[in-house]
Amino acid sequence: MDQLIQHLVNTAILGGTYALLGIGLTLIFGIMNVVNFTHGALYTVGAYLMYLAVAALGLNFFLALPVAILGGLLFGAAIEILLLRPFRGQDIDTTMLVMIGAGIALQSGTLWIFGGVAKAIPSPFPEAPLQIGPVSVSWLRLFVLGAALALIGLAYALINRTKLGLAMRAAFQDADTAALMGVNVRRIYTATFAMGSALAAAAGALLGPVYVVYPQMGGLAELKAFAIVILGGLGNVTGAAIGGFILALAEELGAGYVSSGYRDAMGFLIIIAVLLYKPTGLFAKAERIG
Amino acid sequence: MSRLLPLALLAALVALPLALGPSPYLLNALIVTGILTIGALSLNLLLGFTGQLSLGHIAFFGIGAYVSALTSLGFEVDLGFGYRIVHEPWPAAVGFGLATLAAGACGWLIGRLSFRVRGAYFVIVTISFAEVVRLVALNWVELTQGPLALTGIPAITLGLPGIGTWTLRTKLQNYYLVLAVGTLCWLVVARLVGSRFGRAMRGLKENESLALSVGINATRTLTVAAVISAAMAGAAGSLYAHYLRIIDPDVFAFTTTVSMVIMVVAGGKGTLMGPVVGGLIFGLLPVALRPVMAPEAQWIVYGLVLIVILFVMPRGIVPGLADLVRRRPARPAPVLEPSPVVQR
Amino acid sequence: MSPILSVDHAGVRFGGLVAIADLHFDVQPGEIVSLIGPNGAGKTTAFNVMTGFLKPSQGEVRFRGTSLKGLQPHEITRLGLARTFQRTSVFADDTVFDNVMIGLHRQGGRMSRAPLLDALLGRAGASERALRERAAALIDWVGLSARAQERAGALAYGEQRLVGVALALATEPAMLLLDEPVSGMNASETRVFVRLIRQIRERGITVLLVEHDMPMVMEVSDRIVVLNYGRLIAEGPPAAIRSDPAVIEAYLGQGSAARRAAAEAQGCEAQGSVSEAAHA
Amino acid sequence: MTGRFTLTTAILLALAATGARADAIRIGVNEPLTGPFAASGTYVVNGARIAADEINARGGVLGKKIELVVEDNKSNPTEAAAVAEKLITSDKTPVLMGAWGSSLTLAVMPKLADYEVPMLVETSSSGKITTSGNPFVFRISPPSALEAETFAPMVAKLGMKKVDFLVLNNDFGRGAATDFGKMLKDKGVQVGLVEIMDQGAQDMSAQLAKLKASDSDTIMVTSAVDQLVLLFKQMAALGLKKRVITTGGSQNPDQIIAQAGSAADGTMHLTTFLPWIPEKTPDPKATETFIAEWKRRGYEFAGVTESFRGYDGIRAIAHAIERAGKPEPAAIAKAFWSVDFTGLNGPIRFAKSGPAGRESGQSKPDVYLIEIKDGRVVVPTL
Repeated sequence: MDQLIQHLVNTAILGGTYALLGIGLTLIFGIMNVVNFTHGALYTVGAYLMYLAVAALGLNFFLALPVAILGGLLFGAAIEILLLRPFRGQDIDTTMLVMIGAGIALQSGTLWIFGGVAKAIPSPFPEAPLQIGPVSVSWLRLFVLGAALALIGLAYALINRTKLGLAMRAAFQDADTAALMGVNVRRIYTATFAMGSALAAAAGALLGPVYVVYPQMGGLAELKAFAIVILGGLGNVTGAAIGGFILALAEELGAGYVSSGYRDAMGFLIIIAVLLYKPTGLFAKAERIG
Repeated sequence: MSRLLPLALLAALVALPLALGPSPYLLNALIVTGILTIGALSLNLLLGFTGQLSLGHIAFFGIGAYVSALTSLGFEVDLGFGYRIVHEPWPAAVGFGLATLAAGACGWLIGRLSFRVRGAYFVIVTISFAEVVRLVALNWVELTQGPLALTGIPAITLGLPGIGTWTLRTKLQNYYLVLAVGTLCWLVVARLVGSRFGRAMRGLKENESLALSVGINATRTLTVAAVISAAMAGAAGSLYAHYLRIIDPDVFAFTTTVSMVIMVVAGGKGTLMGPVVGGLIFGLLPVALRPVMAPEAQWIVYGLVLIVILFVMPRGIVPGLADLVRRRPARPAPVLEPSPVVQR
Repeated sequence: MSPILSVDHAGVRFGGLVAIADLHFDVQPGEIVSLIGPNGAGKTTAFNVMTGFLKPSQGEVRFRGTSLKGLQPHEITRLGLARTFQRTSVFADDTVFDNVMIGLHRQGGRMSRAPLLDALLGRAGASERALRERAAALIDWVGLSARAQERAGALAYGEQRLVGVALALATEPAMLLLDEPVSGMNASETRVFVRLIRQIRERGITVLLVEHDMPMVMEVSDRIVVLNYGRLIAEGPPAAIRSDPAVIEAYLGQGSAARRAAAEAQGCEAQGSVSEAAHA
Repeated sequence: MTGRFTLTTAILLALAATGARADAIRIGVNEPLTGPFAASGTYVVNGARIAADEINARGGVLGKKIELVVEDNKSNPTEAAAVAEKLITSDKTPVLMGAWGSSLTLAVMPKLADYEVPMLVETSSSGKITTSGNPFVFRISPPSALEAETFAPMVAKLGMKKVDFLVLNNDFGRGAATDFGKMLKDKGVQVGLVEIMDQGAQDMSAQLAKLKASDSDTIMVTSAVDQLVLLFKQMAALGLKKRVITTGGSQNPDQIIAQAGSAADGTMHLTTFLPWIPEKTPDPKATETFIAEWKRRGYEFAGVTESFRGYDGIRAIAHAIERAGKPEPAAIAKAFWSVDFTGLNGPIRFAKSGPAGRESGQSKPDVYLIEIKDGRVVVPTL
């Protein structure tokens, strides 16, 4: 019983970070129809920016966080303008390959600059966990969960409550019509990609201190992010958030009660099952007909 | 012209080892490139001709490698409930055949799936499939030895009754084996694309509703394409296992699928020569870069070369060069390379 | 004579929206029948139900006495019911010739039990040659011989429609459904197309078309079926439809363009000319 | 960072020097410099370079300088085999060192047999390497069975009753679980759970929650240092307080102390090198020189537990070449059997292992148990 409760608490903590990873990707996927293979690299970049800010510049932990996120934002904007804009109108495979190329270059770049040795980011939270009955949770991870939920809320508000968000949703529905209605689609795309990248960098900056920072950290994160996005339905921010928690639950229970060797398989098996049952994801909105 | 080009390339590849002289290192690079190119050829059948992007293509390759290796090494597995399977080693050539069949069977599964889920969803289903297969290979230690790797895989032996057997141990023999299998796969793709079946694939890719309305059975066509594609990838995996003589769950690495996709798209998807040209370039690029720069820089250049090619020739090298030769601007929509359909 | 196509109390709902309600009509062999109605009346939905692209929520469609219930589009085509499409009527990246070759998918291969194997072994040569000849003949028949080696997507709109018809005819149908075949065509092209429709009938193929161009519909049809808000409101020969109060009411209820279309339908007998005004 | 650029420059210089120093004796080095194992592979190469420079400063081998031809195997078995091919046939190196991970080494081995060129294996732990009948393989790192055998006498002293395992899902982790499990059962210790984690996995809380609920007194962990840091942090976060013993020799206690902080306090580690207490190593003087040079070159101290193997590997190869009397593969392969000197972690001399007639060489290094106490490495008194 205690073990089960601990698994559920772990699920909440892990799910928050998965959700954060997923929503950045789902935005770009849904609105721009770009399979963003730099998502993992941007996650890594966010973590290294956090490391630079805290360890090298000696910045305060809470001050370094927005710096890293801002860095991710600028990185994303640059990638969009330099690499995606020239390929607008090409099919999805071409832009995907461009993103793969950029991802390879970015990842090797971090390896070249920082070397392969993992870096740790010190955090201001106490080492001793919060103990409630049989369950323990680290303070840092509680903070990460809170920050992730706050960022998800912020992204949600931006999409649903602002003019920019309205334009983004319009572009998601139909880019051509949105352009006719006077939406500057080019700028929307840049904003979307920058925002998605900032969320990826935020995930990296938040998880860097929880885990360690190394050049290949984005690889597995990226695969999981894709899984979450599909689980939640393309372009569906709420769906991605829920998808993150479902994946976390499947992994926790899979590892706890089935076999830890198949922990990562759980998530993928769920995806196959879900897509066979409902080929557009669990929370997909109805697609237009015709 | 377009019919002479493949023949000229084949002649060049046949003659290449003579020109290279005794350079086993380059020959080795060519063999590995050749095996990956067969993978790219098979991927092109799905991605280029039906428009379905399988990012789990390595699953078929890996299944082929494992089936072939286990067939020729033998194994003993406890299935539970008192059932045991004991398999004595069979010749590697049989393994090659079984690998092709097993991978094809998995392709059938994925082909059925592809009728239900398309586009990005299909991409993720295939990635998931490949990951699950990798994790099974990793964790079913009794059968696959898991991460401990299958070692001592025998070389392929070709035998003809009455004439005797011939074991392919040397580089040169393996090179010609890979070249022969590759040429065969290329011919299969060319024949298919030029046939009624190939027209059905193209119809489905370009305008599915219209294709259905002229009586094309989408499920059957996509399934057959997936089966043939997977079988070829399985054959490539088998060649890989018997050439390298060791495999571990790393053969399922996602990056290998990415390499194959790069070869297909950069070379020109939906063309017959694209995967071959892309395969040669991106298979040999790392070899060329190795002596020139630091390891990390090699990868950066690899990524940048990919971006530049797509920038200059968005539809890939083969269609891009064809446009240059014809001296006319690139058209936005992809045009199929003149295939043997048109005039025989 | 038994009808070649019967729409038997078919209905389609999308969620709460009724696209077709209780549609019921027959088409006799050898007829040219038009399905008309204001925008959103459910004409294309009806086509999609007849060709298996949509499953009816009630009722059924029978073709030559066979129920089409549960059949896939390609299976319905194989029964001899072919269709064209309103917007994308060609395989844009292929040549006109290859388009028709794709259309001939089901033809000429039936003598072989393993067409795939034949293709791999290069044994399909003879049947391929036969297919080529048929493709050339079809292209010639719709009058596109000069364009055979051009990319279909690069052709003029009207010519693409002709390719669409050639594609549909390649399946050797007993009945052909044409979805707004002359929209976007100029007057002379439309005139040519009307002649083509009659020639199709002369080949023994029954024709059902959806069209907005009232003068053209009045000129070519033996019989007209009128839909509004998913319901059948009138059925009969052109002369009767022209003066049917329910039909006039339906079109007057629409915008000015539709009203003009209705007015033209009234006056076209006097003019006798074909115009292209009816695109609301 | 300087370390990286030094390495790059060195590689470029080495390449530039190719041909110009045709009289030098070349040693092929096949290591992962990119990909998941990049950090460790780079450390090993750094150690190898120190050894080569030291040997050359003393006049080289057989009167000639030695020259390392370093190639990146990209942490990928196919590449590892290709690199071996290149080193042997195109660079004509008569002897190799490599290839860090077991699957990398196993992929290289058929090439060694094909070309009859010997390789010194410096890190890989899979038992298969020395039992598959490849007479061109000479290993200085201990396979897990050997490590378990050395640890056996300490089991009773530690008072272990029931042990759970948490291991990496590769040959290294699975091999350790099997071999240590067998040894513990022989000693009458119960073996409980065997939990698996993926290479590159960052969140092990599910496995740890399960281990927390078990009734074992000790958890034996086998993984590389980065994952160990994460594990200790996550154990602390879960309030998991059991005795932890890590195995495998890739732990790097300094990095653990620096990155896991107090979470690592009380953890025990089986390691093959004691750089923190040079005076307790078999050759204190050599250890001190090596560490001094390592620091002088500006490398992170944490790297020495990985890099000493590269250092010892090259030294062993130099000994073999010296004894062979000529830089030829067959002679060197034969001479490896008579290598006998004291490395940084014990005597290096090769015992026969594997099927008769085709034995591989296996050296038996020392294994030490250390404990992290108050942020320092100590040798526990048992």
